[in-house]
Formats: sequence, structure tokens, C-alpha cells
Amino acid sequence: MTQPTRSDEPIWWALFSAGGVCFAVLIPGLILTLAIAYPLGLLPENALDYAQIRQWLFSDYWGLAGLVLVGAGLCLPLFHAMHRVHHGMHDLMLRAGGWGKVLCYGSASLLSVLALYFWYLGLSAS
Amino acid sequence: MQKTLVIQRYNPEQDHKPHPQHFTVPCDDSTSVLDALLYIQQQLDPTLAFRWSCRMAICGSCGVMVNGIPKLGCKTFLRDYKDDITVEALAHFATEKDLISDMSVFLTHLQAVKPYLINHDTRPQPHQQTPKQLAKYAKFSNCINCGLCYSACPQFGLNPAFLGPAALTLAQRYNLDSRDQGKAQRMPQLNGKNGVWGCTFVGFCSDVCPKQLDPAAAVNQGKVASAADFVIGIFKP
Amino acid sequence: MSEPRQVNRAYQSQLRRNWWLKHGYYQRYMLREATVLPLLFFCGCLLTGLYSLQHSEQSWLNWLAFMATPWVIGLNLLTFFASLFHAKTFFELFPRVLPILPAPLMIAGQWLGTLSVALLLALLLGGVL
Amino acid sequence: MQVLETDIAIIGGGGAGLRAAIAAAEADPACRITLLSKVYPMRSHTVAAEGGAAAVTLAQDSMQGHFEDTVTGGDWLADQDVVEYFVQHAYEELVNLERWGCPWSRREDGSIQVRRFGGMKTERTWFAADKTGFHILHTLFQTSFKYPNIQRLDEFFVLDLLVHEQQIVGVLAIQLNTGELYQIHAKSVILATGGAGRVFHHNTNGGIVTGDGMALAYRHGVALRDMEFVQYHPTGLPGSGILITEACRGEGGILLNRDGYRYLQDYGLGPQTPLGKPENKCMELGPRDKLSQAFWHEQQQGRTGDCQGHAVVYLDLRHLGERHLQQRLPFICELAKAYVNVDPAKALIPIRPAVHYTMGGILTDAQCQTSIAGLFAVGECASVGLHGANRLGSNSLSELLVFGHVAGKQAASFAKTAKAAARTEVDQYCQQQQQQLQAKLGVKSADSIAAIRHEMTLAMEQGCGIYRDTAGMQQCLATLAHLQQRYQQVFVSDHSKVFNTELIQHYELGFGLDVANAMVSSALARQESRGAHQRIDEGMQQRNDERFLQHSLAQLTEQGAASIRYQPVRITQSKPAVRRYGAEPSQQEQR
Repeated sequence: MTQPTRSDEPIWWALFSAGGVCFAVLIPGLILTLAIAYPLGLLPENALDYAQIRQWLFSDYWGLAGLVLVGAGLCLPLFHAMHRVHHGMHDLMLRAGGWGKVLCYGSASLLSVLALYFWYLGLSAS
Repeated sequence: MQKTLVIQRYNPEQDHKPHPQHFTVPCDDSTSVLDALLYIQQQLDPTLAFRWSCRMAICGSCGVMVNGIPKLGCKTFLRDYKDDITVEALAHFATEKDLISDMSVFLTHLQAVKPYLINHDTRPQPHQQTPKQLAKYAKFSNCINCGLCYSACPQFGLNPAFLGPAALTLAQRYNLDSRDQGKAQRMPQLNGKNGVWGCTFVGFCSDVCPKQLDPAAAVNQGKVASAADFVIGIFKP
Repeated sequence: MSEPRQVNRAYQSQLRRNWWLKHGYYQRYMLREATVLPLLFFCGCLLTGLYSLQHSEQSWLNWLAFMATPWVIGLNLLTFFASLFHAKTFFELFPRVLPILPAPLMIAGQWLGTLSVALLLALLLGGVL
Repeated sequence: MQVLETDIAIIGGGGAGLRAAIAAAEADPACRITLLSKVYPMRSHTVAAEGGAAAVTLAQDSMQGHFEDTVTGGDWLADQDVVEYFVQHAYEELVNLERWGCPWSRREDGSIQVRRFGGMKTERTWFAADKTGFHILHTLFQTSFKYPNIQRLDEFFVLDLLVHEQQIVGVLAIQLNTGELYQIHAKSVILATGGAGRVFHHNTNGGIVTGDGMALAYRHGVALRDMEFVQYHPTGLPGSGILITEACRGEGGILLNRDGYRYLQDYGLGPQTPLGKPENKCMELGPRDKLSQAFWHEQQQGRTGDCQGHAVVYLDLRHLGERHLQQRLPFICELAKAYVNVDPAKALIPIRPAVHYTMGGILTDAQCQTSIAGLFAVGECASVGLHGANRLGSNSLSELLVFGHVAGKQAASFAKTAKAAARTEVDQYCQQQQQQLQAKLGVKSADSIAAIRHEMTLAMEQGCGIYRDTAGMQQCLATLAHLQQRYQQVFVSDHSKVFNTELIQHYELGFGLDVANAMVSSALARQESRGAHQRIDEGMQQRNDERFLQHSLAQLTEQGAASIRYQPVRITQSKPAVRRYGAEPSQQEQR
């Protein structure tokens, strides 16, 4: 019996799992506050004050909160989502070969870098 | 009481694909699908082909699809079905005749993971193993090789090279055994794309498992092991 | 070793693209996998929010206004339910993959985590903390 | 017709066949071993054994003790040199299995756990919960993957042995999924085909347990020994016959009649032991023959209950508690729930005796060699001389390991010296067999294989059951002769090649009819009561050592009948005495 080549799946699976935790633990709270409660006026008017949020995310403690938000709220969930998209394509018999993988994890990587870049811009401006 | 079984018949010497045939069988509260099939074979049509032996859910021979769900014929009772009951050969395997599937791919996958104790100590004494150590793998050692989990697994259906729930569970069973030293030999099979990574945790395998041994859990525990092995692989030359 | 079997024209059915519509269990699985679609939308929201925040106060205000448009709220409500459904499935799978503590305990612990995060965020933004 | 060459052909992929295959593979790594099985090996009926496997394990136990229990349990019809060999080698075989990964149940300190079993004077039964046979079979099957010189032919059904001048030259088999015939030339052949419980109506056996190997050897002039000794297991489920393990009683389960009375105390097994405190060799832990016989008497006196038309007594496990039951007897809980809708923690399990095991079988010497050179037999299909007139629970799993090992080694050494057979005569014989097979195919008639088989099983149950008499057995023989005639006329209506299961059943029925005939003929000739063979005829109700301390040998005659001769029992140290159970043995030992 020939030995199969080692899959690189552990990398994507680890990112997927970490993202899954974020999706389950952090994202519900984020949506609830940012995308539901505030727009519906259930939070104080100044809850999302521009200066305050900037300070939290880009200034206090070297912008650590911002980095956490970008990592746990964006990068990891993106990898989580694109991992499922990648496997979903297989499930739906959309055989994109190696390109499907490049497309999925490539886009997740690109958007993650972009998010980190925005945070970096905010950080340097503050 | 009587019930109608709609059986997907297939004779490779005549047919191009399976076709349904209706049989009416007498039944009571204790009649299993296997009992019904035996009645048909003995009383109505001796050419009906299916596998069976122990009729007590331990030999694993009589797996069939009952109303589209993989079941052991001997542990599925007519009393639990209101209308006609469709019986067909296990999904995802090739059908050789009537309700008989070609299980050779299953056997090949099983053998691929080296499902036996690998231990280099040759002293002729029993190993020590505490009940706690035994409990770690005991559940996964209860697989009767019926193949229902493969019929429940769309990933196996989509890719027959996927080692599948039973084989991966068996690998995990030996990997978790405190007496075993063969994990390193088994990991290469698990690490491949047709090993644990072929699984997307659909989880239906665990639902249909007649012995409730949760193969999905075993496979996904295998992912953790494989991921750890991956990391170790980076640091080892 | 076993002898390779000669199979006489065995019938091999092929899965079709819609295989997952055939059974409730598979539908639920596909639904679980599909929770990432609204998630992607929310990630888009967050990303634009982040861009706005670092860009200027005006674009931040524009973003807040965008977030308050009814269809965006609607989609995010959907995302919220998707995230809860995902959380339920994910939390239940976790103790099976890493059986450290009794499963009910682990599941309860994870829900507690989700709840605490939501509460913390609400208190923080509500100005209580 | 395909031709395959091998060194050793093993017929049967159950515990005995697999153990033999591994032994042969280890004895001679250069030797080609072909393992044929009519089912995938893990389907073999070893899988259904529940209780355990016996070997002297505890410090307070002794080889002498196991020897005595086995000889006494077998009513002195065991060959004592064989028993000696067996008790001395059982432990190392169980250790072998342990080292191959069998998940034996353990004590807190990590050592092997042993449980009580019927007829054993101390705890010596190794177990893997209540699925011991399952775990043994799967461990052996999986371990067999390690040996590249074991080639499996799964789902090959053996139609005949190929014998030339009293030497085995191979087997003729049919590949089930193609219908193709295979001549498999082998220097040695091991029959490991299991028992023949399916010739009886009410039995604990799987559908595949049809006596194939016994009949194959019998038809080639090998004697079947002690075929009258058919064990009824006292606890099978009514209707299905599904086995409820003796381990239930080993763990402390009790048997009640319909009045809730522990009736075993009336049959020389008492006095009553306190609830939850089972004592070895007392009450529920008496041997299987005595317990099944006690049921018969209860039934005669109208003290049995009814479960869907079947007379039953009740197994009470309630006092063991949910937790203990789930830990020690999980499979029993599952079976009771599924097949009689009973939760053993809360309610009584209805049970009744069912045919379980054939003590007799293909006559072999202590090395598993039959009267045909190069032909070996092992396991339930064989009679190596271990069980005598009644087998003790948990001796058969150990037997197939101990003697599977012997058979494999012997077959390997025989294969080394044997010459390959002359092809032409074998070829001719196989062509004849192929024509005979073709001749079986015909049109569907009013009579059917299923009908003949059904009548055979009923006749056996009625004429050759727990208690037997001359008239009943003569009637049974007449019925079998009539069924044999009908069998000769009945055709296989299915003409297909692929998985012609009707054709296979035709062969199996033929095998079963021959074995059944040997059983009844042997039983009729034994005019005494011993172990599992109990006569109610006047003057035959006792053991008669003067005339019948002998093995019976059934030999097939030209006319298709069985001629019976006798062979002395080999006695080394234990002279026949009274079998004592209940309180009596401990009194004996005090003296």
C-alpha cells in the first residue's frame, strides 16, 4: 500500500476551528450590540462615539483591543467561513480543483490582511 | 396484520438498474425487516438475495436501506412503520444483487489503517490495563463492521477513496489503546486527504450506528491527533 | 490480504448534486454549513466599519447610518440567528472531539461564554462599565 | 473452472479457522494459507458468543480444578489426555489474545478480571463485557491482516472435499458473487466450519450454522463422534432463540418459574443461595444440561409461564441494578429491550432452553488430525474429545484457541512434507460435481427447500430434544428419511450465477439432513442417559458405564444411513463417579 501524502488540511482546520469558536462565542454579542441593538436605538446615542471607539481600538494599550477585534471578529471568522465554502463546493459537486482552494483561502487571507492594514492605519494615525 | 415491502430488486445478469417489487407479508409486533425478508424468500420468492446470519445485531451482515435510512434488518421492526416499507441495498456501495452490496471496498479501507495491536514487547504476559484506560477506547472497539455508517456518509458517497467512519474509528480505537505503540505507523493513512480530513462532520454516521459508538467523534478526535502530528512533523526533520 | 473480487456488473448509483435534499439530516447539515453565508455578510460590515473608523468621522457616521438601514438590520438579524444555530451545533460537537469533561458541562460552559461576551459588550457600550 | 494452488486451505473464518490460520502463518512464514469462508470472517458465529473463555487464572485455582470440572461436566465422556492438554494451554492462549489487543475486562489494578460460570468450581472465565466472542473474533480477524501469507477468499462456499487415496488434495468451492467454481489444491485442509444448531427449530445459532464441515467429512468416510450430545442452552429468548448469556447467572441472576419460585433447588442444585450471592456449581450456576432438563420438568408439571405461545421461565436480574448491568451485561440489556421489550433492570426476562452447541463432531485425534491424511478439523465442527457429554460454558472459546493453534501448526508441518496431488483424477471429479450442481437447477415446484428444512428442524426438536425416547427417535429417523427423498427431488428455481442464495441453501440443507441423521442415529443407539443425552425409556434413565462409557462413532453407509460403532474413552486420572452439584460438592470437599 502506498503511503498517502500528508494533507495540509490541519492548517485550515485549525483556523476553521478557531474561527468557529469566535463565530459562536464573540459574533453573537457583536451582532447583537453593533448591528441590532444600536441601530434600533436600544443603546445610548453615544455608545458608538467616534473618538471613544477610536481610542479603544487604536490607542488604549497599544490598540490591543483593536487587534483582538480584527483577529477574533474578522480574520478567524473569515477563515472559518471560507473553509466551509470550500468544503461546501465539494459537497455540491462544484469541482474547482486546486483553484477552489486558492480562491477560498486566498480571499480569506486577502481580506484578513486588509483588516489588519486598516487597524494599522488607525493605530498610526492615533 | 399485513404490511407491504417494496424491495429494490437487481439481477446483474438481466437488469441494467434496480427496480421495485412489492411483497405483502404477515407481521406482528415482533416482526423485523429480516423476518419479513426471510418470509418472502421462504414463501414467495426463493430468488430474493440478501445477507444475514445472527439475527441478534452482532454479526453485521444484514445492513439495508429501510425507507432511505441505513439499518440492520434484524433490529428494525415493521411495527415502527405505518405505510409501505422500501428496502434497498446499502447506499454508496455497488449493488451486486438485490440487497447484497459489494463490501470489498469497506474491507480494503479497514485493512489500510493497520487495525491490530502493534507492540514490540514480546514478554508472554498480559499487559496491565486499568478499567479507566480500557474505557478510553472500549466504545470504539464495539464496531460490528456492518457498513451502515458508510451508507450514511455523503463524503464516502462523493469520494469512495475516503477511508470512512468505521476504518477511522478502528484506527482511533488502537491509537487510544494504552497497550499500543503503532500510532506512528497508522498516522500516515489518517493524515492524507482520504484519511480523517475527508470528513466534514456531517454526523449522520453516528446517528445510524446500531451500536452507538459515535464514529463521527472518533474521526474528529483523529483530526486533533492528525493536527498534532502535523505540528510535530514541522519540528522533526 | 484478501483476493480482489471480480464483480459482475455490480450496479453503482451515483450521488447527484441535490443529494442533500433527500434527507432531513443532510438538510440540517447543509443549513449548518450555510450559516457562514450571512457570517460573510457581517464580516463585510465589520470590515467596512473598520475602514470607516480609521478613515474619518464622517465615514464612521455614514457607516453607522448604513448599519441602521432596514435591510441591513434584517440581514444581520438573520446572521444573529445563524450564529446561534452555529453555536448550538458547534458547542455540541466540541465535547465529542475533545472529551475532557462531561458533555453537558462543556456545552453549558460554552453557552455561558457566549452569554458573558454579549453581556460584557452591552454593558461596555451601554456605558455601565 | 478456476484452479488455485495453496499449501493450507482453511474452511471457515470463525475463531477456530482464524486462530489456525495465524498459527500456521507463524509456524511457517513461507507457507501459503488460504482462508475460505462462506461469509466475511467477522460474520462467523463466534461473534455471538457472549459470556467468556475459561482458563486457570487465580492463585487459588488449579489445573486439576479445571480438569475435574470439565471431566465431571462432560459426564466422564471426555478424553482426559485432551482435557489435560487443554487446561494447561488455555491460559497462554488467552494471554496471546490479550497481546493481540482483545479488550478483556479488567480489575481496578489493571489485571485480568474473571467471572463465575456454570459448572466451574471457581472464577476462571475471562470476559470482554458480554461480547467476548465478538471481541475474540474481531481481534483474531484484525490480527490476521498482519500476515501477508494469509490469503482470504471471502464468500466462498465449499461444496466438497477433494480426496485421493485417503489423502486430502484440496477443496471444491463456489465463489458466491460470480457463481464461478474453484478447485483449490492444498496439501492440508482444516475444517473449521462450526456447529449444526440450525438443524433444530429452536436454537441460539446464526443462520449460517448448518453443519457443512461435519457433512463434508462424513460423506468422505470420516466418522462423526458423539453426535447425540446436543447442548440446550437454558436461557434463550422465546421465539427467536437469541442467546442470553450464562454470565447473567454468573453475575448473580436467578431463574424463576411462573410462581416466582427458584425451581432449580428441586433438581439437585440447591439449597437456594441467597439473592445476589451466587455460589459456584450451585443453583443457577449448575451445568447447562441439568438446567435445561429442569425446565423440561417444570414444563411437564405446568409451572412454566407463557410468552407469545412459548413456554417460558424467567431470568431475574433486577437486583443487580442498572449500573452493574450496563457495565457487565450491556449487550443483554440491548437484546432484551430490542427483542422482548424488557428492561432487565426493571422486569423479568422470559427465557427458555434452545439448542446451542454440538458437543460431537468430526472425529479427530488429540492433534486435530482426522482419518484422512492432511485433513484436520477444529472447533465446534470437530470432536477432539474435550467436552464429553456436556460442554461447560466458556470452555468452547478457549477450545477454539487452544486447538486452533494445534491444528494450524499440525497443518503447516503436514503441508511441508506432503506431495502435490495428481491433477487429472481430481479434475474429473470436479467436472462431475459441476454437472451435479447443474442438475440441481430446475423449475420451481410445489415443494421447496424452505419447506423441507422447516420440517427437518421441527422433527429434530420433537424427536431428539432435551428428553428422548425410542419411539420418538424412530419417528424422527423415518421423517428424516422421507425428507431426504423429497430433498433428492427438489430443484433450485433460481438459475442465476451471482449470489444464488437458493443454491447455497440447497447444499446447506443437504449437509444438515446428513448431520441430523447422524445425531438421531447416535442418540437412538445410546441406551442410557448421560450429560445432554437424556432418555425417558424404561431402564435407560441412568448412566450406564458398563455399556456406554464409550464414544459413539457414526459412519455414513452406502444407503445413506448411519452405522454406529463405539470407541473407548481415554481415562487418565478421573474415574467415573456421580456428578454432584448444589451443596453436595462442598460437603465432598470438606470430607
